[in-house]
Amino acid sequence: MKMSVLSRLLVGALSVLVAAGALAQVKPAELKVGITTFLSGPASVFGVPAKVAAELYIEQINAAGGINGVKLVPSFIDEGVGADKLLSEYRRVVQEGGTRVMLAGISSGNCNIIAPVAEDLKVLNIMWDCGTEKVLEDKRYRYVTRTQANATTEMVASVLYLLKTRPDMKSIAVMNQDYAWGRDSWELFRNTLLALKPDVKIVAELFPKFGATDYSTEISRLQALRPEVILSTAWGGDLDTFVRQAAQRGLMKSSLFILPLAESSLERLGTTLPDGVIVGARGDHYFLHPQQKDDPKLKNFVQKFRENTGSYPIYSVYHMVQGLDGLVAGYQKAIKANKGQWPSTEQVADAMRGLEFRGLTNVVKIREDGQGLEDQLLGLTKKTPEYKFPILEKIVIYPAELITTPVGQKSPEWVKTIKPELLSNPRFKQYN
Amino acid sequence: MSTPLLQTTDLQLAFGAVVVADHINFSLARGERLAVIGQNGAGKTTFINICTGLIRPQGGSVHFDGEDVTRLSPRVIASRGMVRSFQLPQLFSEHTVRDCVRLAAAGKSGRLGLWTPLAQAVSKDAVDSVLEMVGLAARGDALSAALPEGQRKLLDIAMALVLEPKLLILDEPTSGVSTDEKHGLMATIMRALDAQKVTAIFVEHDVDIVSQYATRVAAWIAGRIAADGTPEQVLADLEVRKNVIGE
Amino acid sequence: MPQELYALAVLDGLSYAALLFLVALGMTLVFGVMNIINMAHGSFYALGGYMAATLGGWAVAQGASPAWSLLILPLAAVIVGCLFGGLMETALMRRIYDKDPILQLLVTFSAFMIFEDFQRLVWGTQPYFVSDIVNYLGTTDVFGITYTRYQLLLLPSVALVVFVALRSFLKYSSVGRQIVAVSHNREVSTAMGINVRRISLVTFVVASILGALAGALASPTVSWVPGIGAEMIVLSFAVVATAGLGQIEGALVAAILIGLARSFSVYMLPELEVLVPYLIMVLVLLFRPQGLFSVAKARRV
Amino acid sequence: MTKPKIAVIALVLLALLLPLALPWIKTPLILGTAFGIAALGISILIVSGQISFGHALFVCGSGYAVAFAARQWPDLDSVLLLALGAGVGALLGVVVGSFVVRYRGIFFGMLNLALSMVLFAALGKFFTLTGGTDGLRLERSPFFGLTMARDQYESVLLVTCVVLALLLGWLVQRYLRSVAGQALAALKSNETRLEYVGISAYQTLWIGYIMSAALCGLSGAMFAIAQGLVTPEMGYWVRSGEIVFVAILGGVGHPVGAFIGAGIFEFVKLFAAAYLTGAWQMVLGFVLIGMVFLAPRGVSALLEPRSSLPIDNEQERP
Repeated sequence: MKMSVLSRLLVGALSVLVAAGALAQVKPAELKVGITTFLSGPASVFGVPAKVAAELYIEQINAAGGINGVKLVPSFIDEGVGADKLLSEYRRVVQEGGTRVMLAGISSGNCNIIAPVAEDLKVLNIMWDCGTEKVLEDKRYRYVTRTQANATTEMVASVLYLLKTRPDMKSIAVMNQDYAWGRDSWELFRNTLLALKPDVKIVAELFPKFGATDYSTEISRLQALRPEVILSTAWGGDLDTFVRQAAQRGLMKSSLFILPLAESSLERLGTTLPDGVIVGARGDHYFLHPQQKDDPKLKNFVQKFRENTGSYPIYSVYHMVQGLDGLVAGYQKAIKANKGQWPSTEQVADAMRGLEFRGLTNVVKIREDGQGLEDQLLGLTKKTPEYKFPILEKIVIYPAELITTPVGQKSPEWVKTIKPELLSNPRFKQYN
Repeated sequence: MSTPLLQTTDLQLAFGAVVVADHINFSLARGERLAVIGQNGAGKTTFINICTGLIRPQGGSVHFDGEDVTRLSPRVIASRGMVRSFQLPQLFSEHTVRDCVRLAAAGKSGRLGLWTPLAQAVSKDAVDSVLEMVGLAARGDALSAALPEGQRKLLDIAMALVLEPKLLILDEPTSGVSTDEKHGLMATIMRALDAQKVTAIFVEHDVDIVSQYATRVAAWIAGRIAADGTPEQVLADLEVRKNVIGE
Repeated sequence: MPQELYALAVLDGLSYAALLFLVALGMTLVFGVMNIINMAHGSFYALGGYMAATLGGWAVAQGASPAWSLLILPLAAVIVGCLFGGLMETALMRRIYDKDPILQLLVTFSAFMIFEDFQRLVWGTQPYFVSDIVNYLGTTDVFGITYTRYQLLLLPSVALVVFVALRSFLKYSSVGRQIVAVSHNREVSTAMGINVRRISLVTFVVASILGALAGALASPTVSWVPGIGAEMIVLSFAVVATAGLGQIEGALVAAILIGLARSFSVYMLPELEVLVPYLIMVLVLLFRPQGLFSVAKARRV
Repeated sequence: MTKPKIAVIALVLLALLLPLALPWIKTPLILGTAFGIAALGISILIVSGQISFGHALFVCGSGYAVAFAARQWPDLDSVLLLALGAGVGALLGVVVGSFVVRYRGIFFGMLNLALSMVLFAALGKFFTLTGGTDGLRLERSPFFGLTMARDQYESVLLVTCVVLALLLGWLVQRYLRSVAGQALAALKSNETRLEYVGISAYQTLWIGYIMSAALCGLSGAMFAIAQGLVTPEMGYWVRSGEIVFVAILGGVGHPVGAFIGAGIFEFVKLFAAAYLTGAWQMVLGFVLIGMVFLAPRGVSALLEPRSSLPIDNEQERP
């Protein structure tokens, strides 16, 4: 009995797959796009705005005729339900809906988990926001690409900006969230920093648990240690809480803070953040982007987004738009290569490699390993009368190709080989 | 019959100021039917609890069948053959009458089989004969919680009998039973005891019952044995008449 | 670790313990009187914080001075306690007092699940944070370390005041005495003509208010995010269990114990910080299952 | 044929045939079955009147053991991994049980909860060993000696889980009817008397505890190999609560109850995830409250009212 059932199951399942495979060639009525994003949990501070952005921008794309007349139809999956529940949801959307394209996701942990599954399901998966460099360095994928930078690019840029602001810094303490991003980003940051400035003393490495709500003890300890610089790659509620408690207790007066993800908290934190804090944007996204701020595409979208949500776009919003632009560009490239015929998933996946496209800010290039090259933007907070929250001054934009691990190398090792000459590279322009 | 079946030496126990066991020296020979009389709080049940290992005495010792059982748990003592029934029937309220007895029977072997169903794990005859003795054979499939008090008492006793004890201690077997039922109940119990030739101690208030069924009577007053002897002697004893029977 | 750091660890530990104590107090009260561990108690903590943030935000929008927060925070707690606590008691709890403990736990667990989503539906998923009161009260330096007066002074003193108030309420007020009576024996109290229904309601509402108060007090220093209650419930479990169920003084000591242990571990072995409360709970339950300050027996046999 | 038997057959057919129509549902079905097996374990304890809000400890512990093993020896057969899971669960049960079964009621529940939270916190903390809160991934291992594609693998795993569920359900039923099992039920109604008839309450409960731990361990292994992932979340107290939830929902009267409960649980979750996002907990909450008041003995009790025992009953104490 068991075997017969088994074989029946296989037949059924296979037939479904075959059918799906056949469909891919014909130009479909619509292109289903599955999007994983945090709709619940702490990370929904990125996820919810990104969802709004996706809806707005897909509307805009469809209004312009979609991809060769094929309209995009998004379906959203909540990343907040926990990795295991997320996986079965992901499978459901792909297998049930015959969805051919997925945008996943925000959490590095989730990307690490989803990438092999996507390869397994033979579905094009665009990692639109997660930062972990490991996923594409540890394994070569055909169906998985990333339309933005990875942790290495972001951390190297952060170190460079820090050393530009404080060339002779002596000591640093770190306070990151206790999970993959917090640990890995610190490893990259530390290796880079020590490569460029071996004499820096690391006085404390604190990893309070993800979603911790009370940092007063950590703050007391940091005040007692008096590090010259305090790094935190935390984000969302955790970052807000830490920054607020730190500001309330004057820690931000005694130490220079470098917060590579704080662009996403600027507006929420309002005036809590003092002047002169180093803030990163996980990319070159900023509504006052020194090169692009007058570009209509950026201007219009920022305005549209503000009309809808009442707040300025944050990096997850830019990343979502960038992911969708990358998707569209990939399909158009594949269609051209396919002599105007609708491409198969495989053709699109291959077309994504070597693709050059532009989101709302600078052009992004996708390498043959699927990794996107995205410039990095950092600056110092400055309160101004025009805005209710600090804006960035002394902005520097770092070209991605100079600060990204070459194809085939592993980041934690590569960053150790960075030479101090990089600091004085003429292509790192500062804008005021 | 050299060694006494049950022997307590200088048992002492006090809850704060209240002395419940006042240097009790007591021994019981095989085959006796001892009735324990005494007012509530005189220490009768405490004496039972000490003997069966539920309470540890502050001083003195309990020997059963020649062995010291003072520090042993109720479970071990029961397996040695000193078994009790309870004033308030202690049943497995979610089990049927027959299953209650079966569980007790299974307890006798002491082994916790994981495979054989309870029904097959114990001897059917043993269970049936005990149910027969106490006259519950007809109610075998009833839920124990559903029985009337009299029958609950009987079941409680049946669960003790099926362990084939050497000594059975019955704590007020007739309490909570209407007067006209009492004699029938005792008759049933005694028949069962005779059938198994069990030595027995029973706590009892009813003088008629005591004089009718006991071969020996011990009267408890304030934690000590005030009188001990044949029913005639003890029930004639003045102190007993005054403090226990209350005349 | 240098001498003054001990002092610092103590200060950090106390302000944390203060909140822990308030939550645990409510839970232990409910258990003392109704013999039920309320799994949804953490939800009152969460709701209290949200309510406080909402009211606070509104007040700030009205241009009210931050000082008003001193009124708004307890107000939020009372609203939450009466509204949700009252609702839960009348709709659920009073129907399960005679039920099997397993079912009681299950019902409160269901209530917890419902509250979890309720928060998300009402307050969304974005962090809430209204901290004007903290800045308003300013800071104090201890050994060159800056502390906010809010955490250094306000939180612990509120906790103490509440403790003393509750103690004397139970001792001297007639309702308080009735609560104590019911906690000793439901049946007898009923026989004595105490309206047990009413007392249960009062107790539960008071307990809910305490939980909510802790949330309200925490909200100015913490970004309020969904799921914040699930964490708190286990921590207050740890406190209540360590102290011994129904032990009010015990809860105070246990909260301080756990608060200090936690802050010291941040200085000495940061890796153990999250583990500490549970380790303490396990050790205590293992060697003194009835808790440090309770005389009850662990099992009935 | 009794109603529960019909229910069993219905469930089995549902689990095996549904995927033919909806291939994506295999994973939910596997997870549901795994959940049911964990609930089956919990229901053993509920029979003894005890409730554990920490049994996710065994699910999680075994899950990680399986993950470690699979990462160490990538070609270790999934069958062995499942066995390993059950074994580790049982082993943990022996150790933890040896002291936990001394406690009753709320103490039993809380001690379990505390221990599970220790494991949960530790797994999240020791990043280098456990991968922290992101957990550990494990590659798909061979099954019955064959390396399979995902789809085939899922099918085989599903069938295996269903067969195991049937087998275990039968074994548990057999156990509960045995002396040890009946003693377990007696322990609930009158522990004193149990001791007085010469049966050790400690042993009785310990045996039950080890069984429940082993079942939870097996389900942990199923979760792990079905998802290719283990996270500390598996050991969070809310998960323990969900297992109890499923057990009570389905009812402990008949083993099929655990799986009915799991079925309802997974269905509501899928349904809610698809149609009223972010409110599935709320739905489940109301479902359970409804159950407690309308059918406190669970769904399976509705199938055969006489056989199963009421959960709430007056207890007798000396």
